[in-house]
Formats: sequence, C-alpha cells, structure tokens
Amino acid sequence: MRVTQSNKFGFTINRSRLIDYDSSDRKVREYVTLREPSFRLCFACGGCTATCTAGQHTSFNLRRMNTFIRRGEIEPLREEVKRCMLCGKCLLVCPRGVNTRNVVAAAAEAIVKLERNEL
Amino acid sequence: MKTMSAHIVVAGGGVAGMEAAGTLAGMGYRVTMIEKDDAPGGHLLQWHALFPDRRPADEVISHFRKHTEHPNLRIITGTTVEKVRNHGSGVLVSLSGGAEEQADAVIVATGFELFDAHRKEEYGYGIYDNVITSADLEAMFNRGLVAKADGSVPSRIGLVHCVGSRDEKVNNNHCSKVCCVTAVKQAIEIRKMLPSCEVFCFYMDMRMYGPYYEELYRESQEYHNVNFIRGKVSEASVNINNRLVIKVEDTLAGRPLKMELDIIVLMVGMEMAGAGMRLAEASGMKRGINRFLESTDHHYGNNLSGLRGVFYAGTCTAPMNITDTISHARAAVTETVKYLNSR
Amino acid sequence: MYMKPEGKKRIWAEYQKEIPDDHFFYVRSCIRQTFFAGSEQYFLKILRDDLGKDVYEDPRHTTCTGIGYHGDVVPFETIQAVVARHFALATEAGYKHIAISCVTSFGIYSEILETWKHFPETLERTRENLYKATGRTFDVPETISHTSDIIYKFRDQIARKAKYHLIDISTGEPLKVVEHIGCHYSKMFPKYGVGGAEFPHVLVGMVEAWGGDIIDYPERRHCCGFGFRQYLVQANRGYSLFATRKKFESMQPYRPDMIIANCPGCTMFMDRWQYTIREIDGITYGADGQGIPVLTYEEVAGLVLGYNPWELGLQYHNVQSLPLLRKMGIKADPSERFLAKDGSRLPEPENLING
Amino acid sequence: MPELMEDLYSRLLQDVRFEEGLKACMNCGICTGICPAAEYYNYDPRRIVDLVQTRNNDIIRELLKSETIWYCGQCMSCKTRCPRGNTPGMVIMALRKLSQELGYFTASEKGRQQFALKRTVGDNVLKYGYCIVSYDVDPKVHPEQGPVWEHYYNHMDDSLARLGGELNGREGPTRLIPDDVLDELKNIFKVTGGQALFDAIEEASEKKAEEMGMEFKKEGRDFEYYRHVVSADNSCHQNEPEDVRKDVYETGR
Repeated sequence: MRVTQSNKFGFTINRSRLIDYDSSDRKVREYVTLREPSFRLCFACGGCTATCTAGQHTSFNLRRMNTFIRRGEIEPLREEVKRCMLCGKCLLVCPRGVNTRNVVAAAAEAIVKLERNEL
Repeated sequence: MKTMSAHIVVAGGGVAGMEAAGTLAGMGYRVTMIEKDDAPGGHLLQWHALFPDRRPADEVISHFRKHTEHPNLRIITGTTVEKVRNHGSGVLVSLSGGAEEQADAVIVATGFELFDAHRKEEYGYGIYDNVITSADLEAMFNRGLVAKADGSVPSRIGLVHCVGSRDEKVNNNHCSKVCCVTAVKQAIEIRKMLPSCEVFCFYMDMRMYGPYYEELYRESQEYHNVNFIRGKVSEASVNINNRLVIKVEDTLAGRPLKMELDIIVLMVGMEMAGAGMRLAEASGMKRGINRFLESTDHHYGNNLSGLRGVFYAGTCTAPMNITDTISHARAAVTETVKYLNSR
Repeated sequence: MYMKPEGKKRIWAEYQKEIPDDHFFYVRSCIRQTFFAGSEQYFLKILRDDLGKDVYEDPRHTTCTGIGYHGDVVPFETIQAVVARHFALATEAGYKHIAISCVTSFGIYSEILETWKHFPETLERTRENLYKATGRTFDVPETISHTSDIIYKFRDQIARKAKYHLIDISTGEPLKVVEHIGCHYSKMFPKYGVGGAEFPHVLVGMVEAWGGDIIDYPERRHCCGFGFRQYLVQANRGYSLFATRKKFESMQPYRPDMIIANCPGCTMFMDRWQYTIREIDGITYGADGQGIPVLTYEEVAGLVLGYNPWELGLQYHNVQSLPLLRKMGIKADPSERFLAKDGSRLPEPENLING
Repeated sequence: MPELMEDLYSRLLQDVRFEEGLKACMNCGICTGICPAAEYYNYDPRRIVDLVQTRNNDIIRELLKSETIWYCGQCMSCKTRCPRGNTPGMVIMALRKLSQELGYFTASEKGRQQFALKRTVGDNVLKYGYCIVSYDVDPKVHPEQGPVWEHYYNHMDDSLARLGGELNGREGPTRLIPDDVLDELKNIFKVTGGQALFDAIEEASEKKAEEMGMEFKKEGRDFEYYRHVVSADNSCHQNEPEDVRKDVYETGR
C-alpha cells in the first residue's frame, strides 16, 4: 500500500485504499473455506486477537485478517499470514469453534498457490 | 358474575388487538374490536414467513382468525378510534365517522407503522428501480419470485439494517429490535430461492435477542453462506449497467468498501402508527421521546395508560416481535380484568 | 436512466428555500474573481440588465477568509466577525438579502447563522468582537442565497429570452450534462440548498429549463477533491487529483457533453485536473475524447442568452469549448479568444485541450 | 512537565464546533464509507472520533501530534449522514486548532504544512484582503494550473479587461482593498484570536526549523524550511494507521 507515482507536478498520487469488492479476488476465500469449513462461522468477535501472542508484539490482527480473506484483499493478507506464529492459543477462546490456526495455515497455503497460479 | 357482561373496546385489529379481543371474548366479555383496514390481521397479512423458524405467516393468521371468531366479539372494520375519555364509570369511545361506543374498558392496540423508506434519501427508495424495502421483499416471496424491476434474476443482493432505526437524522433514536433477525431470515430465504445469488447483510450490531435468533444467525453463516459486513451503508447510486453501487465502511477492516448490487433491501424499522398518535393526542395519553405510548411504569406498569379503564397492548408502546406482542396483549387482558373486578 | 423522476420531484418539493425576488447585497469569491472573473461580471449583468434587478456591491467588502478557515489557519471566532462585517456593510446600505458568489462562503454563512441560532452567546460575542475591532454594528440578514439559487429562481425567465438551447442542433437531441454541486452548498445544512443534499435541484433545474438532459452517475455526490490544504500544499495535490479522477472515471461511460459546476473550487479543479491527468496518464475524457468542458452556471446562462463566449471567459479554461459551441449552434471565432485591451491578438496558449 | 496536567478534552469542549460535532459515536462507519480522505490516506474518521470520545488525555495528545488529523479535506460529507448527528470533520477542525495552539502540529509532516498555509492564504488575507489573488498564483509553482493559467497570468491586465474587470481597480473583481479596510481586518484578527493563531504557527515553525537545522525567514516563502514543508512526502501516509491507543497503553506515554 505504498505511494505509486510521482510526477513533474511535484506530488505523488497514492493508490486507492478502497476495497472494491467487484474487482477483488475471492479465490483465497474459497480455498480457505474448503480447507477449513469452520471459517464460515467467524462472527468477528475479536477474541482471537485479544489472546494472540503475535498480536502483542506486531500489528497482527487475526480478526481483521479473516475480514481480508472474506473481502479478497490479498495484498494486506500476504503480510498478515507471515506474522502468525501458529501457537494456537486462539483456538481455545473462539466462541464459534472456528479452527483459527488452520485458517491461517490455509490462507498461507492459498497465497503460495495463488502465486504459482494453482488456485 | 356481573362484570362478565362488561363491554370492552379494543382499538386495533393487529396481533395485539386480536389476541386481547379473542381472549376477552373467550372469557365471556362483550368485546368490540375496531380495525382501520378492511379486515383484521395487521402487518401480519403482508408477511410471507416468520422468524426464526420461517413458518408460513398464514398459519398464525388462521390461528388468529379462529381465536377471534366468537359470538361475544364484534368486529368493526374500516374505522379508527379517534378519542377515548372517561364518562360516568366507563369510557366513551369516539370513532371515525362520528359514532360512539360506551365501554367499560378500552385496550389500545394501534400498533406500529413501517418506517417510510423515502425519508432516507441517500438510499434512493422511490428513485432507483431496484431499491426495495423488507416489506416489498416479503411481497416478492409471496409471489414466489425475487427479481429485478426488469424481470432479470439478481446475482447479488444487499440487505441494509437499521433503515429508519437508531438514526437521529430521521428522529428515531430507538432500535426496532426485529429487523436484524428479519434480515437474517430473508437472507436465508433468498439463498434458498436463488442459490447462485450472493447475499450481504450490512449491520451495525447483530441484535439477535430472541430465542433461536442467534442460532438462526449461525445457521445463515454455516449452511447458507450469507455474508455480513459491519458498517452502516453511506449511500446508494445506480451505474450505467443498471446495477446499484453502495458505499460503506467495512469497519472490521477499517477501510471504505464499494460494491455493486442488483437489489438493495432496506430493513425498515417500526414507528408509532399515525392513527395511534392522533388518538393519543386527542385523549391526553403520554408519549415518550420515541413517540410510542408511554405507560405509567416501564417495568411493572407497562400496560397502564394512566387513564382510568384504558390499557395498552403491543407495539403501540414499543417495537416488539409477535411472541412478545402476544404476551403483552395477554398482560393487558390481565390488567383489564383486574381493573373490572376491582370496580 | 433507471430512475423514477417522480421520486426526485418528491424530494425537490421538500427542499424549497426562500429566494428573494430583488435587492441583493453581493459578495464575491476569491477563487472566481481570480480564475473566472467573467462569471461574476455576467451574474451582475444578467441580473441587472436582463432581469432588471437591484444588486448592490460594496467595494469595501473582502474575502470571508473561508479558505483560511477550512485550511485551519483562521479561527471560527475570526471568520464570524469577518462575515459579521459584511452583514454590517449590508445593514448600512439597507440590504437584507445576501447573494454569495462562492459555495465555500455560502457554507460558512450557513454554518455561522446556524451556530448563532443554537448558541446565541456566539452571536453576542461576535457583536462585541466586531464593535471592538471596527466600531460597526449589524443586523442578521433575512436571507442568504448562493448566486446559483438566484439564477435558478429566474431560470424560466432566462429560458424565455433564450437565443440558444442546450441542444445538439444537428440531431435535435438534448446535450448530456453532468452537474456538480460542491460539498459545502448543502451537505452541511440540507435545508439551505435548493433540493437538499442528496438530489440538489439547483443546477438540474437550470439545465432542464434550458433544454439539456442531466446525467446522474454513481460518483455524482463525491467531492471534487479540493480539500483546502489538500490542494493548497503542493505535496498533497495527489489527494485532489485522485478524487476528481474518480468522478471522471465514473461519468465517462455516459459520454457527457459538458459539466456545469456550482462551486468556484470544483469548477477550477475539474478543469485543471483534466489537463494534469492528460499529462500524467495520457487520458482525455469526454464524448469524443476531447475533454469535458467545465462551465459555471453563469457561463451556461450567458451562452443561452446569446452573449459572446469570449467575453464570458470560456477560453480561460484548459478544456476549450469549441466542439460544445458548435453543437449548440453558437458561432464564435476561435481566433478572437485571446485579445489584448486594444483589441490586438495575443499569442495563443499551446497545449490546451481542444485548442 | 506542566503540559501533562492540562485536560485536553476540556480544551476541545471550549470549541463550539466540537460541542456540535461530537455527541456519542456508535462506530457505524457511515462517515468513512463516503470519506474522500479515507480512500486516499490511511485515515478513518470513525476511528478518530472513537479515540477522542475516550476522553483520555494521553490519547488525545498523541492525536494532536499525529499525521492522521491532517488527512481530512473538510468536505463535510460526513455531516450529512451521521445517524448520531456528529460531524467528524468539525471534530478534526477542533483538534487541528488545538494542535496549532499547543505547537504540537510541527511533530508531524502533514502538520508542519500549516506553516505554508499561514504564509500563503493567511498572509494574503491581511495583505490583500483575499485568500487567493491572481498575481500570487505563480504558474511556476502551479504547473498543474495548465497552459491557460500561464497565459492568463502573463497577460493579466488584458485578460481581466476582456472580462470586465480591472486589476487593483476601485471596484469589481480583484479590486484593490484599501488600507483602512485592511486595518479593520487586522483589528478583527487581533480581537478574535486570529493573529494569536498566526503567531503560534510562526513561533512553533521557527523552532522546528531550527531543530531540523533548516534556514528560516520571518517573511515570504523563499527559504529552505518553507520549501521543505510544501514538498516533503515521506511516503508513509498509506501505511497501516498509527495505533495511537496501543502506543499510549504500551509505552505509558
């Protein structure tokens, strides 16, 4: 999400931060949902984020990462999946029984596959 | 059993009015139910299926038809109650058209009106072809066809919560309580009718307060792939391909979001009914800042009007679902009988 | 397209503000007098000469300081007193109706009047401040109108005197016109604007009265991107261009013939950024890729009334209007666009759009 | 450190625009949904309002020193829609004013730009009686104005005459504002705190220039610090938002 262009007029033009749902890529969501069907159950309570060890030290936010998967926002997702340490503490607190750890693992897989054009 | 011949007027023939009138008639009272439309039934008549179990509204309507078929119960339709006032030991009831009824007690069950979606101008109801209300969608369910105005099949539908509720801009700070669960119910119905149609609910809080509501919410995610986006829709417009475009913040991502939709369903809330407001105004009944009737105590006096022999039932006091409306009407019956017995 | 006109009419009926018939106290716009001076002059000319109205301009009036206010270097107390000084000049001259040439000013006047209503102590403090600083006193005006409100009010009279219409004379079809209102016209206080905030009628009414068709496109309500500090500071200008480009992308599928704009800043940015976007991205918008002329409502009214486009100032836009004028059947010699005081020809600017 | 004792929320409440602009936010995001700045910068008006309504002094101070309060373009589209009748744009205006009064604005790149606004628009008002004047819009520093403006600027007398005006004339567009009128404006600025705000901006900027080791002049725009503030872009304005709340809680600032 960096600045993209500079020009002879002395200013840069940023990229849009808008989530344009019609042009986003939902293949990762489909893959994650298939690999971990409990993903559908997340209702974004944030319990996972509150207990998250990685979240104490980095900007990692599992609740928001789930939202990115659902909206097909791949670019921020790429960074997010790297930050999780897969400790699984979040599994213990999820009130909907989502296999959160597996969601991250599946998302990471999906991103690798996406880069290899395997999705 | 002198009191059993008492005459009770019930103002309104919706769920609350029918429950109260039928119950009182069954107990042996003489009851007159005044309904403003051509037939009793209220908003229920427009509904296709009810939350949370999606039972057909017809079942509940036929229950009430039976419940209100009683020799003690007289139903006057096409008429409204304009004013009530204490007269002798009873209540004098003035009807539209000038007629009067002498009653021993009155139950006010004038109900609610659906919020007029035109007032949320930014959503373009009445301007854009494919912006409809939750009530319009029920009518589509009744016809068995969910389609765009040009007859084509929608591939993406968005349900916008809190239209006319929790909104200072339209002078409604209250929550209408039933719209969240209605949206989830309707979302599931759309998904069942049109399995290839994506459905999105745009909500601020999911207020699934009743029995099996939260379970329905879960079901909608687990089995019907209904999508939920937390954010109040800012505006709707239409593009050159006749698709609606909405702007909203996906507050859980912390970023603005834009999406094309084929149909927008506005989950319209409840407001105090106009006929009830006129009646309250003429009769000196107190109303709260949300314009609904204000009972003498919202905990233990929530059927009491403060006027002798006049009681409240149902959504004229606050938004309620059908179950709570029935309970509230039964409580009004209890209060009425208690009052008549103590005279 | 795909819209029910009766739905809009219903809204328009709800937002009809009081626009006086005559006797206006006129206040100018910093941006318009600088970049579109012809528009201000023709507002006065149309009102005085064509419509026979009394419009008074006191040369002692100044900026309202609105750009400074929204650039956050002028405090609210200060701008209230500056605006109150204009009210004092109007009071001294016996005028009760203010005609405001700028949407930023108009928004500020609205905000100030509303603030005085809700917080009466702020009116008292403003009276004290103004008296202390200048010795002046004032009456709160009876009405404030944006100058487009006034043209709107007399749009049918203008239509009756029309020499040209917003119609393509070769096909007889109405021109496709995009209207842009400017955020501060009615987004803050919908009741101050003709037609309210969501579907303002002020420009739509003019265009329809003069024969054109209005295009309603998804980003109609979006800001032009002026953003005060977002344009005024060089490093921030991407913000401004970004917003305008978003609007162009959204209106382009409708192939508009022109944009009619309400607000000084919007008029400028929607014109200037078309040049800049062409330089950066190589893209030119418009029906035939010839750019979309952005005109003020006075310029449009002036064309309809048959005034010389070059005296209205149409040539002082980066996007030149020659194809538009041809469509409307207006004969104007392009070589007479840039003249010196003595009538001699100035060298022509290069690299204009549709030059 | 006496500044720590000051209750910043009370200071904000003294601003009538703040009182009008913030009742109680329920975080619905309707403002952000149509906000031009939220789409361009890492900016979320909903979040700003939510942070301010914590009434936490440390959080508010962080905001006053942050980049984020300078992203809003004051289009006020948020006012039309807010279901709680708030105006995030007005909350921003109150924050910006306080940030300048306390000298905090120089802590951020976008905040430092206030100096440029003062030296352009601010000075113009008291010098010419206008926020913007044609002879001050030099095409060399405004290439984006395009060829038509360059032409107009170079032939200003002729062009304005064609449009029925006279540069520095007695009436009409871009007329000369007489000294006695400018004196009235100056008095208004003195009486109402406008001059004090100018002074606060100047003072903090001069201090910052010194801190940054940059040349500073008491007038005009032709010096290093001015050129720096108008053109600096650290390219970080689209990064993930600064987590003001987290910073405050974790570092105890």
